[in-house]
Amino acid sequence: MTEKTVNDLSIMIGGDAGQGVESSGAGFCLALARTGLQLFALQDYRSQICGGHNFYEIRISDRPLYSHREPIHVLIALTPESVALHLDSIAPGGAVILPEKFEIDEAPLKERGISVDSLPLMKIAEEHGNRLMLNTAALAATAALTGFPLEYMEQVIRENFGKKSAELADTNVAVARAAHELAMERFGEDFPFRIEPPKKATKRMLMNGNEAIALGALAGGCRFVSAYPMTPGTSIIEFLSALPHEYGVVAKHAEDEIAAVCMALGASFTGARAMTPTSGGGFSLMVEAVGLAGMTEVPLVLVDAQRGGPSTGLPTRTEQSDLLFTIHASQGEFPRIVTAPTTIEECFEAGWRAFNLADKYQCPVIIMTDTFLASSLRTLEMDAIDFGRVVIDRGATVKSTDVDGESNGYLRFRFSDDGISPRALPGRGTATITAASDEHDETGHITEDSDNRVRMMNKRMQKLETARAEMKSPILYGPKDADLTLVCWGSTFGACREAVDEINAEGGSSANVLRIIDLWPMREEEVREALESCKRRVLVEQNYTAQLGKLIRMTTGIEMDDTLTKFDGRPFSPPEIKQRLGLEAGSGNEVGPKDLQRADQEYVVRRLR
Amino acid sequence: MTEKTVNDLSIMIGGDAGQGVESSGAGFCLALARTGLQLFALQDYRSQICGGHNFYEIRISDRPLYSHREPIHVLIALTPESVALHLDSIAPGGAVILPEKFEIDEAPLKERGISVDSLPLMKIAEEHGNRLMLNTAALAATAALTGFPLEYMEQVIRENFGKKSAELADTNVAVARAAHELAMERFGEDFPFRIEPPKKATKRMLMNGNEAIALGALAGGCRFVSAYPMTPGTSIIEFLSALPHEYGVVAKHAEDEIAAVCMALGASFTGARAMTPTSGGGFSLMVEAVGLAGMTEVPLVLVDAQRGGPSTGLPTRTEQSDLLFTIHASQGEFPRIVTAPTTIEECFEAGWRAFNLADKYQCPVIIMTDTFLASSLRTLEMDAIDFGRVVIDRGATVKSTDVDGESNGYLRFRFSDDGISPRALPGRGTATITAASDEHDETGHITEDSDNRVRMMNKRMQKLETARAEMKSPILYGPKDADLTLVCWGSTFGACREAVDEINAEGGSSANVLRIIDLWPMREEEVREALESCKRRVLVEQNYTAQLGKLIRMTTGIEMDDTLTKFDGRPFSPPEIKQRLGLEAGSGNEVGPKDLQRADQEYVVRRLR
Amino acid sequence: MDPRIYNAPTKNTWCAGCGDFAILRALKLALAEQVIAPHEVLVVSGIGCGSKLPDYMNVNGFMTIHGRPLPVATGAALANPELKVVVVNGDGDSYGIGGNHFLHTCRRNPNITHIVENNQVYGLTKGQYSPTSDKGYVTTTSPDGSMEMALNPLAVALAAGSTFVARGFAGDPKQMAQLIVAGMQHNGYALIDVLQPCVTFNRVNTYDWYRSRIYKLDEMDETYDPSSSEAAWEKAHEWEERIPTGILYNREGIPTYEDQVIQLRDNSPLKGTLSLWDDPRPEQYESLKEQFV
Amino acid sequence: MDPRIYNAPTKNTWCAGCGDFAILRALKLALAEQVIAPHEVLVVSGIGCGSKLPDYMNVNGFMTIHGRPLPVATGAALANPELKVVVVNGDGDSYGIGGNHFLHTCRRNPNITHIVENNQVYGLTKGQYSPTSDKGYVTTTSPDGSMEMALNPLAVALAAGSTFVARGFAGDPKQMAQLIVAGMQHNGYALIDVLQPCVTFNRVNTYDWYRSRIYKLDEMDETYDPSSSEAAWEKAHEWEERIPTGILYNREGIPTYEDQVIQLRDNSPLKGTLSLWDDPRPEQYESLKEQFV
Ligand SMILES: Cc1ncc(C[n+]2csc(CCOP(=O)(O)OP(=O)(O)O)c2C)c(N)n1
Ligand SMILES: Cc1ncc(C[n+]2csc(CCOP(=O)(O)OP(=O)(O)O)c2C)c(N)n1
Ligand code: SF4
Ligand code: SF4
Ligand SMILES: [Mg+2]
Ligand SMILES: [Mg+2]
Repeated sequence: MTEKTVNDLSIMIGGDAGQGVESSGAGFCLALARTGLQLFALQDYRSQICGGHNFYEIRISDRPLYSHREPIHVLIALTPESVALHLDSIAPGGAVILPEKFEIDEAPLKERGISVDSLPLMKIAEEHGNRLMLNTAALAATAALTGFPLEYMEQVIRENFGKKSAELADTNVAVARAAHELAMERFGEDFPFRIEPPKKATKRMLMNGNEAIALGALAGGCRFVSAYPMTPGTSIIEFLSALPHEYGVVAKHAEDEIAAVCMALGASFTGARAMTPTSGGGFSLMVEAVGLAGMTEVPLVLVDAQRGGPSTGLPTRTEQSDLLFTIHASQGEFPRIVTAPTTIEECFEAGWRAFNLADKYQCPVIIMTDTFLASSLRTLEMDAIDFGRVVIDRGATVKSTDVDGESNGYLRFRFSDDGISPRALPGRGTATITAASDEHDETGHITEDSDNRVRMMNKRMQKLETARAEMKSPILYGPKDADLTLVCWGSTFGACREAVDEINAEGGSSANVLRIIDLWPMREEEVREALESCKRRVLVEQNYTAQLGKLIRMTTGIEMDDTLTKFDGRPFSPPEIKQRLGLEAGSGNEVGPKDLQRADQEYVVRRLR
Repeated sequence: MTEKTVNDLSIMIGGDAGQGVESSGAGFCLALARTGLQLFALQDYRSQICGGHNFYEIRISDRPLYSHREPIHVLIALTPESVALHLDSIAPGGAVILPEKFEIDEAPLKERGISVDSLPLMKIAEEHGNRLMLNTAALAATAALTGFPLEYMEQVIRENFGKKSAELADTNVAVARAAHELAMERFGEDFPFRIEPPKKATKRMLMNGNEAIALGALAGGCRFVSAYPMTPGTSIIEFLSALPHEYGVVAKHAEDEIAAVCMALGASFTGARAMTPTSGGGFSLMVEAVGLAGMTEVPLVLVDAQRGGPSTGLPTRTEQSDLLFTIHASQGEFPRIVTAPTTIEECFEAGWRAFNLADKYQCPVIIMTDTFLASSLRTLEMDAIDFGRVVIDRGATVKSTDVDGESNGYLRFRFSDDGISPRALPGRGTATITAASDEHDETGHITEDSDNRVRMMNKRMQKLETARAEMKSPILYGPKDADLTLVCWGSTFGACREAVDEINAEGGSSANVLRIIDLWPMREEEVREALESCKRRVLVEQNYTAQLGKLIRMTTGIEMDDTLTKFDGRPFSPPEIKQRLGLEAGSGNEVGPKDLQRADQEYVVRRLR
Repeated sequence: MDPRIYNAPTKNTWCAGCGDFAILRALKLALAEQVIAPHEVLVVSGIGCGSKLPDYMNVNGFMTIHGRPLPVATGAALANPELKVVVVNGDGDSYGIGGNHFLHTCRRNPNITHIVENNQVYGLTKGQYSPTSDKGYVTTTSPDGSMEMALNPLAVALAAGSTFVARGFAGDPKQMAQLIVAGMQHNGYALIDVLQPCVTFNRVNTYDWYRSRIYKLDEMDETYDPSSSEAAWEKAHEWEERIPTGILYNREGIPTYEDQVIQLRDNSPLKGTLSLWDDPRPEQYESLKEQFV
Repeated sequence: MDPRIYNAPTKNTWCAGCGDFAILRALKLALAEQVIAPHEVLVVSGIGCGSKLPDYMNVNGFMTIHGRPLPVATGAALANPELKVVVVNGDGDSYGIGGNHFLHTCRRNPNITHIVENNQVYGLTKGQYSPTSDKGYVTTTSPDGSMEMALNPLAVALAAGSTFVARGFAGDPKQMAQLIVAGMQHNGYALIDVLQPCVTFNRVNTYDWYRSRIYKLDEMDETYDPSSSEAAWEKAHEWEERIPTGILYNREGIPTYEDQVIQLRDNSPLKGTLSLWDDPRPEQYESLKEQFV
């Protein structure tokens, strides 16, 4: 094989939980990104601390990436199991690196032109350092295989380990060098998939969705965050807890999710911008308090980082199965806003925008993400996180003692045409503020009067109509008129986008993607119009019941033509979407059939039920 | 006025909480029902123990009644406030009875031909007994006014008070007699609205929806009930707690709703038929455990007796605003069944049927009612509660030690075409049973395997399709082809039914009612067909957002022509429905305008959004 | 200060004779004595008869949901430590459905004064037994008598690390006012459990029942040392015959939760948020991006 | 009985050295010693590393949701009192999110043996502090050290009325097995809090840390009287230097919750339900209709 592919490959490191797959993978990412390469990296692990297969997948390119993708070109298999599990995902011409001689059946790999090389990496790790440095050795060997200069790796190793001890850094570097040298000898420059640092190293960030939300929230003025740990929501409070004290963010790990949401609500009642991140199970426990925020018109920002359900389900895996739940959660009827960013950039925006929406409409705002978006890393341009763009709009929050002189007491819940009542904060002026979860009058005091009830319901619900005007319109990606429109929300956009790009590039048929970011209240008329002009509408959702499809039908009456769902906790990839649409590419990036369509998985293209 | 109306009137007794309005009203009901009269009785109270206006409304007829209805013909006003509040609801020719001289403006009443009589009832109560017996005196006076023989009342008084002391019974009877005598003198037989006991006293029961559910559950084999008190769900556990011990029902008042649902779940896991009744706020707290039942396929019966929301809302009032919440509650996707009886008879059936459904489909079953259905009393024929009709079907529950010999261990979650796996009970044979809220394999042990995940999801979700086949079809009441179809669920059926009967009786236009009892999974095709053949579809719902309408649109794509909603916590009445449809009757039962359409209530007939 | 400043124009709906009236009065007296203006205090309650108290007062009031006033109050206290935060709720609200928050608030020690209207019954839902109902108490949900040992809130508070534990009686608003003042002056979480007769549903634990048993700790034994946890533990277990009122336990010098939060030292989340309002200062975050490079 | 009868074919995923292994072993030993067949016991857990225990055993097992095994177990015990019901869960599960059920189960006294895998940390979510973390403990959610007083589960159990309170150590499965046997033989709720080193996330409270502090109550003081609540209260507060293991408190003779439920005397909800299966006997309900007439 003489033709080389440069900067268009995926590397996977697989092993047992506890073998440091994730941390070394992240380190390798950093080394790659610093050269100016673009990355998309995904971790996959089980809900257990030790034992069990884990992997880390890094896709590398010169151009921006929006998804992971099969096939992989290099598999670093720290365990024999890793080979067995990912056998079918390896590209022809790819390589498997083993850290010692494993008892595996190499024939099927060889058949597909995949090289299998066992290098004495464990021996090198032990000789120059210790067993724990196996992953360093393996990645150095990978660098050698793909032609990636070792110096970038060394720099990251020194940074990461240098914090602990210079000696530790030195031994790791020694391990890396030895492995690199050995691998250079073995592989030379034969391997067809190469990594070449760009001429000019553009500075970029490596960030995941949770970090982007946390940064957005911080810049948006979030100064109180309360949570109870729950994967994949936890890292938001962890990030905010770790901030330098000067930022003044009070982070409270509470006794349970009910306390977490109530603390945020109490903090927000006093005027602080407060948030509570969680996942679906925690959100279930927050449901009653979401209604309290709705009724007492307290701004409240929640994050539901969805994971595989139902119940504990697949705790470390991805799914988009809480949509209809969050939109309808809690007894009775009250306005709420549900928004689902589809990219890491949008996560940042959602982070600050949610607080503006919460303050303007004095209601709960729920940011929905999922494991895939929350924890996958991508290279971002430095200005993708633009603090200068952040707007702080506290809506009708009354700043000072404006209401102190109000005769008859301050009317916290004053009737108004747009449903919004000026909100004074307790303790900031001499007016006293009363709020009650019972139906109340304009002063906030409890009443069961029928006329007041009707007016108060109308007032509160009117906010939803007022808010609708500033909700985001559905966004079409790709050519305006296309044979096929993929309809999606949240993290599946990345894979849809790449699939559509490829379909269009390949000619034949044309495709575009319609994504809806603001799901509730929805710009229903626009969604209807956008969908009505589509030739073939295919819903792509990471769930079983096609919830966005139901929501669209409920609000617009429109039914999709086809539905692609996936609910095994593994994210959609672009080739999978194309394959299931019957639009496989004829390109060199072909994959084994089993990876995309397992006979017993019944990934039928279903009519929407 | 010489023309008399016999056995077609409504009596209201209004006063302060603490004046015994409810208990005396219920006693009067019993006296009336025993004569063979048919009744519909409604209580209205605030969320406070003392103070605040309360009323009790009794509608009396020779024929079966399905709703309360304005106008009222006799108002017993124990407080001046009672007059002010119900002024507009009194029929021309009706009467107001005051227990002493109140400072009220009688002119507007007199204008409409309403007599206002203050009798020295408080004096009589004090002379012959004490102040607390005022309501006895007032009801005895009402009996005199309407010609209802005192003997029936006396009998009930003796029964009710005789339990405590014979003396108490005697004094009450003395008070009643004195009041009756005085009133006979004052009124004679002039009053146009009369109560005449039928010739033959048919034996009937006076029962509310909660009692019917409790009886149904008991007969259906419910032997475990756990709850945390919450109006209007509480009386279900109270009824079951009060049963004689022989019935063997273990009732547990838990520390909160989370414990309540988990206890029921634990009991059901062992094989007991278990239920947990609550209202929306309590259901909010149960959401996470509902998902647990869904995932572990534990049969679980819940009752959501809805009340005015959101949050604490209008705790003692009626609403139907939890429908989309209960259908979508909890993270992730799993089968559940939601059924909403529309009559007290159907409450009884739902009580036992829910357990069969839960056992057959091994999933949560939610019975939805509301304050109005849960607590309004109606006369029922003795065979309306027919224990002989009750069927006990435990589905695929494995009775004995059938699975003991299974090789490879017992497969609790065996894959099957209909999604149902034979369910053995822990401790009943030698097989051990494992269940986990995490995704699991057929044995119940945790696995994250992708193929297994897909098959397990398919298996579980298939149960919804299997169950759909035995869900109730939508029911049409009234003529098959009609100009107008009212579409409803739950307790609003009563008022719709009477409204339709009257519209049809009055000629002009024709109407019928389509009600849906089994809401999830729904017989979607049948609903679609039924609705497609309707001329004009008008949704009638006791909520703001027209939730059944949304659900129907989501599942069938059909949009309603018009929507009548009501969300002030007060139940729909037949005249109100007719009036809002623009189909007021020309009959003698006219009512003041303010009662039905208050200018500021904006009861617009809205397009469904 | 004139306690009438705290009067609200709303109509009170408690039953005549209800112990809650005295608690309302005591709270007003205590605030007046400390010269706290209505807007400086936040009274957070849950759901129940007693939890309606904020509706009857002119203060910042938040009537939340059943069982949750403590975490709501904690959020408020952490976000604006200048507010004087008082929680008032029933025994069911506090020790039943709210039990977990009670447990963790004790060990968390936020600067909150917690007054429990302990009528040993569920009032608003019409008389079911509560966690503090005496064993054997007969109600609609306990027709054979309640079968659980009554929860001893004072003992649990002590075990969970509460730094101030007191008991009041609704028949003695003056003493109660003193306890509330002491609780509010205490640096940290202060529990004041108040014996509150429910004249409508609790026909066992009446004013007379309590009166014949209670005694004031400080009057009975002038040497009683409220800083001793052993003494408090012992006193917390007196019930059937003799019931102590007053301050059972008061340990000063333990830092509150707020005291320990470095971010609160010269700032508060509220202030941070309010200043951002006019001055978002985006540049302060710029350096954070470097950790992702 | 051979404890291997409880072995399951599943693959264990705990970290090598995790204290949970010893707890699993101790439970098997305790069941074997009591000659309880796998189908006679029900092990209920929540969510957490330790809560996976039922997955690794051949018994009836129910892995529920985070914090809720106690009420699930209570329902099972009330519905089928013949089952031997054991709850096994982590400290976060039991005392954090599950704190309210813990409090009320203590005073409820159902016949449940409750083993807490107390590693003073949240293991499965990767190392946040737990309610029992020592004050000052540094984790990702407590970078400045945890600021709450650690929850003392034994003291809280005593205050809440638990009738059996013990502490085990994962370094001593034999003693633990004895404690579990004693707990299961005890008539009522039995709490066995087990010091369980988490070798991955808790680098403070290690095997050595515990070993250098623990002592066995019964060995140290043969006259120790576990029926004395005062003694137990005192011992429950030993921590920093010396940590007692063994049975701190054991009070027999107090009726369990089940003992008091008249409906359970010669029946159980389960039996009732099972008999109805074949024989619904509608006529037994007929007389109930009369109360509505
Ligand atoms: C989640 C939830 N569950 C149940 C209720 C119903 N509820 C209202 S007040 C109350 C108990 C009241 O008892 P307590 O807290 O002792 O207050 P009291 O009325 O005795 O003052 C209950 C169970 C509710 N409002 N919310
Ligand atoms: C409602 C809910 N909130 C949060 C979680 C996430 N979660 C899983 S285990 C766990 C804590 C584990 O700690 P512990 O109970 O001490 O068990 P350990 O892992 O230490 O054995 C948490 C917070 C969850 N599963 N459900
Ligand atoms: S029911 Fe009891 S607690 Fe409630 S207001 Fe009346 S007396 Fe007070
Ligand atoms: S993380 Fe800790 S508790 Fe969990 S298995 Fe590993 S050592 Fe055990
Ligand atoms: Mg109470
Ligand atoms: Mg733990």
